[in-house]
Amino acid sequence: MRYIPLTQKDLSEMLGTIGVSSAEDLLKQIPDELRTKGPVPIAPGLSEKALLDHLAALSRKKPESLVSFLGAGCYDHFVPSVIAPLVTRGEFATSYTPYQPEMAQGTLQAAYEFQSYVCLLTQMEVANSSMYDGSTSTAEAMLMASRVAGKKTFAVSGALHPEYLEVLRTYAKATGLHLIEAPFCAETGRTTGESLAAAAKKAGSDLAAIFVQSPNFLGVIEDWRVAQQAAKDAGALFVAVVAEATSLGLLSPPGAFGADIVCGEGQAWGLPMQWGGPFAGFFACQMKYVRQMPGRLVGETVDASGERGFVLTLATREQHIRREKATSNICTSQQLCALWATVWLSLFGKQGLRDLAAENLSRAKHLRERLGKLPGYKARFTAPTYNEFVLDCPKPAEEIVSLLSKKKIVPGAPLGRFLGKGFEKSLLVCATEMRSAEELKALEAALAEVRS
Amino acid sequence: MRYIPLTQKDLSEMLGTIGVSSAEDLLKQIPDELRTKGPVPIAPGLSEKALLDHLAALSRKKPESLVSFLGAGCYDHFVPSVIAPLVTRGEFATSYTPYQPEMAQGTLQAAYEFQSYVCLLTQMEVANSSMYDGSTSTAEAMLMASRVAGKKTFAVSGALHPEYLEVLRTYAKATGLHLIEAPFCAETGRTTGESLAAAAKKAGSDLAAIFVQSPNFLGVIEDWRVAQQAAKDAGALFVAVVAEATSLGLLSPPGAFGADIVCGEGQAWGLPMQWGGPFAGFFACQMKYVRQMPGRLVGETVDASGERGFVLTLATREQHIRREKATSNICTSQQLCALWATVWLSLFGKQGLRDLAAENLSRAKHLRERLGKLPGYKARFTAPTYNEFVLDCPKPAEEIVSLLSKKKIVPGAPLGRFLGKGFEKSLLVCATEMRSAEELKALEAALAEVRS
Amino acid sequence: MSGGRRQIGGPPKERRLRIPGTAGLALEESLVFERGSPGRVGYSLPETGTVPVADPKAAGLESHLVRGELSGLPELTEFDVVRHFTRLSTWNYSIDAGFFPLGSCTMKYNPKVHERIAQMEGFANGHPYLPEEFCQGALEAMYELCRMLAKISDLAAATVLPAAGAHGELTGLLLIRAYHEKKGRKKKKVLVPDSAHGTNPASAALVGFEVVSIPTASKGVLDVKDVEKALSDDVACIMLTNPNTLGLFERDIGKIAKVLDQVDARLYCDGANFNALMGQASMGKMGVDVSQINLHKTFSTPHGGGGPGSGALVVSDKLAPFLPTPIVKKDGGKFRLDYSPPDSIGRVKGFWGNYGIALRAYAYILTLGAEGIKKASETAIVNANYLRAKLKKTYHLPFDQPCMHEAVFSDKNQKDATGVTTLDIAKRLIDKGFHPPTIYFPLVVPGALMIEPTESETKNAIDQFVQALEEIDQEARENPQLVKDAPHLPFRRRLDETKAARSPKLRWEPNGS
Amino acid sequence: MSGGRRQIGGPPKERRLRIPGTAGLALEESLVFERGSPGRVGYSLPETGTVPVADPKAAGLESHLVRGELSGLPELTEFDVVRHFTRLSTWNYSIDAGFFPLGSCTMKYNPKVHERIAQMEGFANGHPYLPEEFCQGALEAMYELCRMLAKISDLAAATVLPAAGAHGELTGLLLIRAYHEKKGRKKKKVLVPDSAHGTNPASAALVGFEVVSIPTASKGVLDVKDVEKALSDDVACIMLTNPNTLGLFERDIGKIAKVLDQVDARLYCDGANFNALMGQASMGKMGVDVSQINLHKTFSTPHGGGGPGSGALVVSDKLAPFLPTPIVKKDGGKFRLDYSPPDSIGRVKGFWGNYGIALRAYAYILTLGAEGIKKASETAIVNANYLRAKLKKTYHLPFDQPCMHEAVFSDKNQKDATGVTTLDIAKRLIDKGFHPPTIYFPLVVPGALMIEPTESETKNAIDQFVQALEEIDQEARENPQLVKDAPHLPFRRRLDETKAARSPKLRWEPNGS
Ligand SMILES: Cc1ncc(COP(=O)(O)O)c(C=O)c1O
Ligand SMILES: Cc1ncc(COP(=O)(O)O)c(C=O)c1O
Repeated sequence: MRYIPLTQKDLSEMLGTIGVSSAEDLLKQIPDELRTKGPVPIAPGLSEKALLDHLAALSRKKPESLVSFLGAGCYDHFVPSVIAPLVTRGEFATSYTPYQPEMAQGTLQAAYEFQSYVCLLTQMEVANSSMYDGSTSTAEAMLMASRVAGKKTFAVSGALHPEYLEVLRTYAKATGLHLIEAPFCAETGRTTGESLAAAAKKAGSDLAAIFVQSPNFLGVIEDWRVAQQAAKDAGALFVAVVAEATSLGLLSPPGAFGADIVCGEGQAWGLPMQWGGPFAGFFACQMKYVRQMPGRLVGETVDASGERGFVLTLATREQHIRREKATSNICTSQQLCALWATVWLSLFGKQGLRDLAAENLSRAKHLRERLGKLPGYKARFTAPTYNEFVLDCPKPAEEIVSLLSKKKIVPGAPLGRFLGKGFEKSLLVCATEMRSAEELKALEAALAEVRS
Repeated sequence: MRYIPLTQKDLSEMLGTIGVSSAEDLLKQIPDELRTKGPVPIAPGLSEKALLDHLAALSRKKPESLVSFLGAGCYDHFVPSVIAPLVTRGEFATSYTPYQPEMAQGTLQAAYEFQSYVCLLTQMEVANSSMYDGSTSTAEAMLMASRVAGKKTFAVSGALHPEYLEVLRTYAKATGLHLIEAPFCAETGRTTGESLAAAAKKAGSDLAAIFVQSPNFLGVIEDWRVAQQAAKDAGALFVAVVAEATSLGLLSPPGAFGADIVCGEGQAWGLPMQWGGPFAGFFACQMKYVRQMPGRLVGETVDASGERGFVLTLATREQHIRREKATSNICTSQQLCALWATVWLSLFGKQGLRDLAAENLSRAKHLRERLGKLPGYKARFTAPTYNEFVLDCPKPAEEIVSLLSKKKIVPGAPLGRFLGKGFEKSLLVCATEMRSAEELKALEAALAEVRS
Repeated sequence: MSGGRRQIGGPPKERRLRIPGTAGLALEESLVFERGSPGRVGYSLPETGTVPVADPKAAGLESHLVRGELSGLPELTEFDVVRHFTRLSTWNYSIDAGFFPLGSCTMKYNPKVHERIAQMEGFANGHPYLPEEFCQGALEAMYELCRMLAKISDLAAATVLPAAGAHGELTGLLLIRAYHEKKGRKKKKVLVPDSAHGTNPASAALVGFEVVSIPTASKGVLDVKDVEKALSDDVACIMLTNPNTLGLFERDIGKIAKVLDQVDARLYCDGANFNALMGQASMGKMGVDVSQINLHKTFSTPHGGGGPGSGALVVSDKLAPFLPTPIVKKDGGKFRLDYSPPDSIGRVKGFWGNYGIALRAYAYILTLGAEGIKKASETAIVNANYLRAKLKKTYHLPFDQPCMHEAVFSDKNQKDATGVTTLDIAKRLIDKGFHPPTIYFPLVVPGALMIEPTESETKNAIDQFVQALEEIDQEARENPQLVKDAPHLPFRRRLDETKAARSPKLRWEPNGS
Repeated sequence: MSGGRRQIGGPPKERRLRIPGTAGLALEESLVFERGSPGRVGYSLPETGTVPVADPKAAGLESHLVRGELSGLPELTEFDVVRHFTRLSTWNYSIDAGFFPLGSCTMKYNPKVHERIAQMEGFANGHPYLPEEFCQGALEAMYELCRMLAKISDLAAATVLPAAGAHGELTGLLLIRAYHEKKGRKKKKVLVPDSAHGTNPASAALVGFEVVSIPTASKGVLDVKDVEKALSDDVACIMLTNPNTLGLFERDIGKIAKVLDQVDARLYCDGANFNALMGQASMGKMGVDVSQINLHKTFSTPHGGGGPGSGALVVSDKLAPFLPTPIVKKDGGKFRLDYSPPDSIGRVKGFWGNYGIALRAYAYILTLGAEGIKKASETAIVNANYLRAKLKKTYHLPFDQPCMHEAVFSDKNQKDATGVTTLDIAKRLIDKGFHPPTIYFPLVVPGALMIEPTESETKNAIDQFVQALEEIDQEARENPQLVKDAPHLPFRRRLDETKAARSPKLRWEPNGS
């Protein structure tokens, strides 16, 4: 076995030192009736070539030539080739959580940089060094808001990503919290002040926070000011959710509207889609709540020689110190993904983030206008969008998807599964900077063709 | 431009320090009539995505599903995935020739290990740290043998790789040396003692060395003892050429037969085929000739604290010290390829090299027997082979190749181009450990099918 | 053999083995925000200009929603970025560089081939909402991995959706809660041994359970009697780590399961230490109902300096109906995702979990195969016991008996005699070129040094490590200040953690620092 | 800003910029042959056993040709290999880690995307004897690269077959010889300026030419009169480096070409320094007949610690008919290789040259494009002149005039005053965290320090480097021994090169060491 070094000679020397005559002797610690008798019922090991052949065959089942307009929380952005060789360096990839800071300054400084990027982009005071993903980050925001407010009910925009909503429900159920949905406006696609106020009213004095996502699941850019006002009016915390993080390059940050917590998904910052994970959840809040935050925090300090250095800090919030009184159970998080995003953000920087976001907004707007003009098709909502939008089709969206699959085009996500009745003919169509003018045209033509 | 850091602000500060008012001022060093006026007549720069799309399109013109039985000096061996991430580490890939040994111990120790591997595998006393490739290494062997022997004529087996022979001819012509070819035996495919003796006789007293390659270009394993004897009888040096370096895992090393110089190609030690380069030429000889060697040598020494360390040494042979009196003009060589081979050799080690060579010999032998039994086909030579062999076909080999191309099978290299008359119907067929039993059968079936 | 002349404190006179730590050159590097210059670029956008650039305001966006300048963000070339992160990386120690015996973390070799697989186009660029026909390869890998995890643990089913061990714990507890609720019960208590990892009580509390602590008995394992004592109708489950954090097999686990059964309490097994069990012991026979298996430990996915991981769950048939969505199924040769099994606890994470991590674990299991799985756990156990047998001559071993995959020592011998503590010993190990073990955990051993060599390490590496610890013991006796002031060699000396916590500076500020 | 407290010798009192070099932890590592243990494996063979394993003797092989045990070779796991080479790598300095101003070496940024391209299946696994239909993509890249190199240099044709600069020189000289032979002449002499790189005379001698040295005139460039003086009918060519190794443009090159023409001697231009010319000056207008362009310098392919490189040649129409085989051609949209053009000098290397390197250069040129090419050379020149202007306040600049891509200083100021030499300065730069410049070359400047920043470096990096050299000057005056004993920080101190040469130990021996 090419990963295991023990040789016969080593083994007998080592057993001698231990003072047993066989490895089997050591396994006597396990009561006999609990032992696995005989071989594990899986196949024999593969050579590396057989392994690669097998996995390449699986990989090829997704045709490389697919042109996909899927977004919906997982975005196809350009991933500069320079990132992988840096992030996969053994120094980063094969180190542990930085418990020994003197041996992990690389991970620590990079995490501090990630925290700083999140703060700068959300315009918040403090951010942690990563969460599992956008959905669980939002769930942790709910738990934290409940702790901070001492209340248990939440008014949540109905235009949150449906999977985030599902995770919120799972966590809420487990922890005895309550969710009240504030439906989005059927015409604009935005979550209106009235809708939020109505939900807040239902919650009454137990309202802990209001959750709004922008761009929301329909691709629509919400008005943070409305959310801010609704929270203020209801005396609740304002939690802003960002599932498409590149939008922050062009859209006003929630921190500018008094958000108490900003949580979300950093996948759009250059992480490959990888069938949905691993991604880099992020979590930011106002400094006054720092001791209620979940997740790992890296802080600046000095070493014994007075040099700047970084350490994990405020650990008294965490499970390994506080056990059942911890603010969260998170231990292993998504550090390497956060590093990936940090490298990506460093490449794009001030101007690149702006340009990229402008390009996304422009392509989707262009496509939305073109498709909206096709006979039988209609852009469903009127509010401005970022890089995706809802398109109503002349046929069930699932049918359109399977018709276009033959051309290796995936026109978007059919919304029936997510939003139910009334959305069976709707597609959520996303056009990032990756979709070329040619591909936009191909989609247009294919949709026109399948109309009849 | 994402590779160039100069900004407008930096530029004006820097020009101020220099004391000129524009970059154009600095270019006045170049006489105006020699300046490039206007833009360079090439296309504008590409975005990274456009670049990758273009090159991926070119790459895909070679179908991934091709099953190739080509060898002939460039072998399809399994390349463990672990090598690339190690060798492409910036520390190795983006450093220079180790002129400052205190900053390059990694490169130097690895080169020393490569030298040691070459010595162990060829059973020679000393080896250098790499040559451009097998063909130029063989040419350098000729130049060195001429210096050592003080003579100018060479008896060279006709079964040397034809491209090595071509390079020898180019270098010989330039340096006033003479080559006499010793034809291989039409029946066995070996270069016989008689043939070598006859060539040596033609050379007379000016004979500097005898060159024999094993396995030779026909895939046939030569008898080193015969070459040794022929050299001894003629009072010439014995230069052994190895173009398929994995064969040394199973075949007796030329050093065991008194070779004076062993040169060859290390590509088979796990280097990807890359359309023929970059590869890792190697060069070994007896210690008494060390000061006549071409190329870079790494030696052991100690540092100011007495610790073991490595340096480039015996530089007095080299161009940067000796200029026109140098033993060779080589400066930049193929260090990173040698490192690649060193990692590969370390993975395979003692047992792996043996097993791999046995597997190669067995597969080719099996295939040779099977194909030789097909009606109309015949294994051309009788002597034992390593991982390739010559197959005579019922039709012109070029025609067979183009017929099988449609099935994405490349049955081997048509020999007419290399060996001329009498070989129009011959294919050089190679089966390494990479060709599965299924692929061997597919070739057999395809050849049977195109017979008629 | 010559001996590390450049180590601070000098090498001992008769050093038998060469210890890796020595002095070298390091390179300083500023924060990324302190680099760069206005106007530099490190990116390129594809095909700009092919679509008219929309003015966001003209696109209907209210002006207060359009962002102003992105102040504070750096402007760098690609090369700036390469050099920055290359330098940062060199300040890290890693498994690739050396021995990393963090107890309970299973820092084994992370095969490089897995990174190549994860970068294959069909895995790196797959979108989870693609039509099922394009997902067949990706789903097959997930399905097969779940199947094999269930086989290896000898349980009924598996999921790879949880993102890490703690997330697996949380999910497992939700399964148990759902199980009881299905039976119309609302149990409130979870039993947790005092040697448990902090995530166990934290996860239990997070989902609203009350944590009841159970003491470790004198032999270092749980006594079924102590469990019986704590048992009541209100107990939903126990969270038992096996092998426990002392590296010992919980011998009574079978009995404990039976006792729990009396009140229909379930057995949660923290499987973070599954590396010691795989191929050797059956969770099914132990009576385990659910266990999270940290794929980033036992199944070799790189830890990444703190994730991503994957806290796969294996479950008994009692709990299988409650598994989170989506669930991968195979129907007549086709793979599909079931998004709404009737009794599921629902969704615990977006999309398909940390798919890329599960994929690496799948490749690892395929490579090891039936024999490799057994050989890995057996070797891990031999290595730990060898280390235990050698080191106990110098360091105090509170539970002196054969261990599984790790052994827990303490600083008792040194502290009493020299004042040198576990922390000092850990820091001094850095100078010797080793990553320190897990320290001060488990809490039941004061000044704990929890050492897990894993099967990846050679006898020689263990010998070197033991020797380094012996040297430190010697140094503590001869020159304790040398040890207390450690580390001396790395890029940064001992860091002031108190200062960091007292006046937290958690981000770079455009006009600060 | 705080200042590298851990630097030996300490930082100067008022350090303006932080210098990167500081002390850190390094890890020792034995030779690969000293690792391992019998029975360990690091490999796996595909599908063993599917074909009967042949006994070589039964296969007809004489027993004296069957090898015995491969003694001395190590036995390692994959992990052993990873750790070994990871550690070795950490002992290297590299461009990725820091400033690497080796003069004449053009250590610019090596874009990582090129490595990804080289690993694309259709490039990594292409066999040079594949039927032409499968080679179209690979040949297109080669064809286009040759076309663009010719365009950029403003010459008629190009080849990418030579493996490195020196190999390009050799090939270029063969073209010149063939040109003369075609005219029935056997010219014997090659003129080579005394500032030329060692490969120039070595290449000339290798192919049997007699080298005639020409002095550098007082302005640091060649004087056409000195060329005229050396000229005779027997002169085959001159080998002129432009810009020359002093970093100066050979202003008389046009005139020299004309003078040479009188005896039909050709102009070989050593194009190793083409980074300064591309997009700025025309080799065609200079009258160049052939020039090797080191793709591993100007066109950013990684130097790899000593290759592989590629010594592409660009040639005038006079020499184009003699280019080595094979020659890539385009016929009606199809690409093919011409293996036997009538006047070719023949083959100089196996297969298609260092194809993988040419491929990277192709990608680089596509990325830079017309504007990028010009911008790169211009920036390289600005950077060099900025460095020159700043550093000449402290270091002696023998030729005080604007330079092209590099500037050559000497140790005159320091040596006279303090005894500190160029070698000491170079070694002390290591402590400061920089790779030293090229030293003691060109030979025309005693104690030369030849500094080439390239366009990749920032103003800030140059400022740091200049400051480091200023600090060394200061140190030389205050504490010369500190400089003479340098380097203090790296993994290995100053190495004994004399010992290495006097009793050469060039390999590990199974029973030695
Ligand atoms: C025993 C034990 N349980 C649980 C965990 C938590 O796992 P994770 O860090 O993946 O959340 C750990 C990891 O440190 C552990 O060692
Ligand atoms: C001026 C000059 N000419 C020629 C060469 C030789 O190039 P190579 O090292 O690629 O053989 C070099 C490289 O060092 C050089 O600087």
